[in-house]
Amino acid sequence: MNPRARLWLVVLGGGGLAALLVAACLRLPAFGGPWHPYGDRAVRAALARHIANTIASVNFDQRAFDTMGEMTILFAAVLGCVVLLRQARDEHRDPPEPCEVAAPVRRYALVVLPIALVTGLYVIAHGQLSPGGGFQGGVVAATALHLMYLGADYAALERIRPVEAFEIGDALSASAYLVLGFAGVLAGGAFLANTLLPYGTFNTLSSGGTVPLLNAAIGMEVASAVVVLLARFLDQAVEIEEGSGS
Amino acid sequence: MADAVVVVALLAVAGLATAAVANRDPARQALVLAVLGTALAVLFTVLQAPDVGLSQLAVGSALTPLLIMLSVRKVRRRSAHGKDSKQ
Amino acid sequence: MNGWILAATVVLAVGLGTTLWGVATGPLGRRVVAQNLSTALVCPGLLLLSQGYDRTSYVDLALLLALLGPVGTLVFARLLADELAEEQPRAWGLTWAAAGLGAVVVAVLCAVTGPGRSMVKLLIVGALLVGGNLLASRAMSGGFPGVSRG
Amino acid sequence: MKTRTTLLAVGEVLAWWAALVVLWLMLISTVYTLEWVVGACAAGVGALAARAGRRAAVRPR
Repeated sequence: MNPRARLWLVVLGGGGLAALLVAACLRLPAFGGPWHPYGDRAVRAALARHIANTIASVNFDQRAFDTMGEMTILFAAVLGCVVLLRQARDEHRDPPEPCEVAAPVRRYALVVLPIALVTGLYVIAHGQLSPGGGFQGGVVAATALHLMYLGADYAALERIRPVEAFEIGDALSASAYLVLGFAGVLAGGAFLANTLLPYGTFNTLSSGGTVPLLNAAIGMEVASAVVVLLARFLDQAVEIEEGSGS
Repeated sequence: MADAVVVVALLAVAGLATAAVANRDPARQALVLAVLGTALAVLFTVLQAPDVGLSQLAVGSALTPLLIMLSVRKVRRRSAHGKDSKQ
Repeated sequence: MNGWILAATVVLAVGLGTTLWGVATGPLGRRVVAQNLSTALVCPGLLLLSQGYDRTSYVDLALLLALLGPVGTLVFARLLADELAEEQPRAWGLTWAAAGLGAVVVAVLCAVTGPGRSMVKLLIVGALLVGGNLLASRAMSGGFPGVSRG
Repeated sequence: MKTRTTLLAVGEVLAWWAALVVLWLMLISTVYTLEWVVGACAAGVGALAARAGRRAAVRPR
């Protein structure tokens, strides 16, 4: 296909998409109106199960099956990265030289690492009470560990981060989500139905039945998956060299 | 008048997204992308979606830049390596 | 619309506007400085928004930005250390001005909140924000003297 | 000498743990028993990570 025909194809496709989007926008309800059919029902369902944050109720109760799909996508994506970014036969590992970091940067990283880790765990634990949840907190906790790479060097990060343990943790927490789903079936309900545990007192950590447990499973899964993903990227960027060694 | 902050956030997102596309160097694109992440978090907050805003902050402020910059470093090292072996 | 949201609108418009201009044009050093300033200017805006909407749980957004924003700048300072070593970007005037804005906003919100645990939370956010930004500024002008490889 | 290092290590972890429990109490909105338990566990993880990080950053020469 010559460039001219390609341009025409793009113009045609883009123009059609734009026309459809404009037509769809014209039929949308007005911005900020008082009519929220889905929102009203979701809030009612969340309050019936003593969950303060409706978003957590949608993610881990009303649409828990969708969340399982998203978790599977993340799991598969990380698995694909691990396979793609492995050390090939014509590559060798060349451990990086220890590097020099200014003292204030190193001190900052060492102080902020535990603070960020605890904040990530706080965001995971309060998923059904305030904005946040497993995904957000898991990413924060995983990012916190990589302050070791920024504030010291790659060898220091490797010393506090056993990748194998995080790979196992990733698989374990993904299966924990499935086990919790099947527990609903065994208890006589449906897959991932939130009928297993008492709903507890509204606005406490134990409220919402299985929601806090599913939330914790997702938090652990995301944190492990991000650590494994970044480990492969760091390996490729810092350690693995082309050529089969000299 | 109450929507002024929404307009500000939308304009910032539109401007930053355009700047991210207009830049050609991946390192500079990553810088614009990091700022775009915070602008998107503000937009989600003023649209009363703090959960999505938190996701955007968590991913966009440190994780995405780190992934992009590590890929840039790998590509640069590979091309430098290729030059060395040719000489 | 109350005064808090108006203040947040002004802070966010000025902050996002200047950082958009700074991060999209000019040499690499200036862009990294602008990326660092975006954290320092947007975080006070988020705090003001949480006060304006009267939702204390929105402070978590500012907390996360204050924690992770400087980490993002450290990523660039570390992985672009070679390029930045030639430029030695310094913008201490701007950095201290942004830090001052953060401190003023946190102080005002603390005065409104009154003593209690939520005030301490605001102070933690403020300390992380100001400390992180000053440190990130320091890091990008020679914080990584020997990281040519690794 | 051995006991001294052990004591120092335990002291470091305990100091971090106490500081992180206080941080947790400042982040949350209402305090009750389960919150104390979860906060203490999270602070424990953070304190161990803090010590591991500081040890890893000191370069073995």
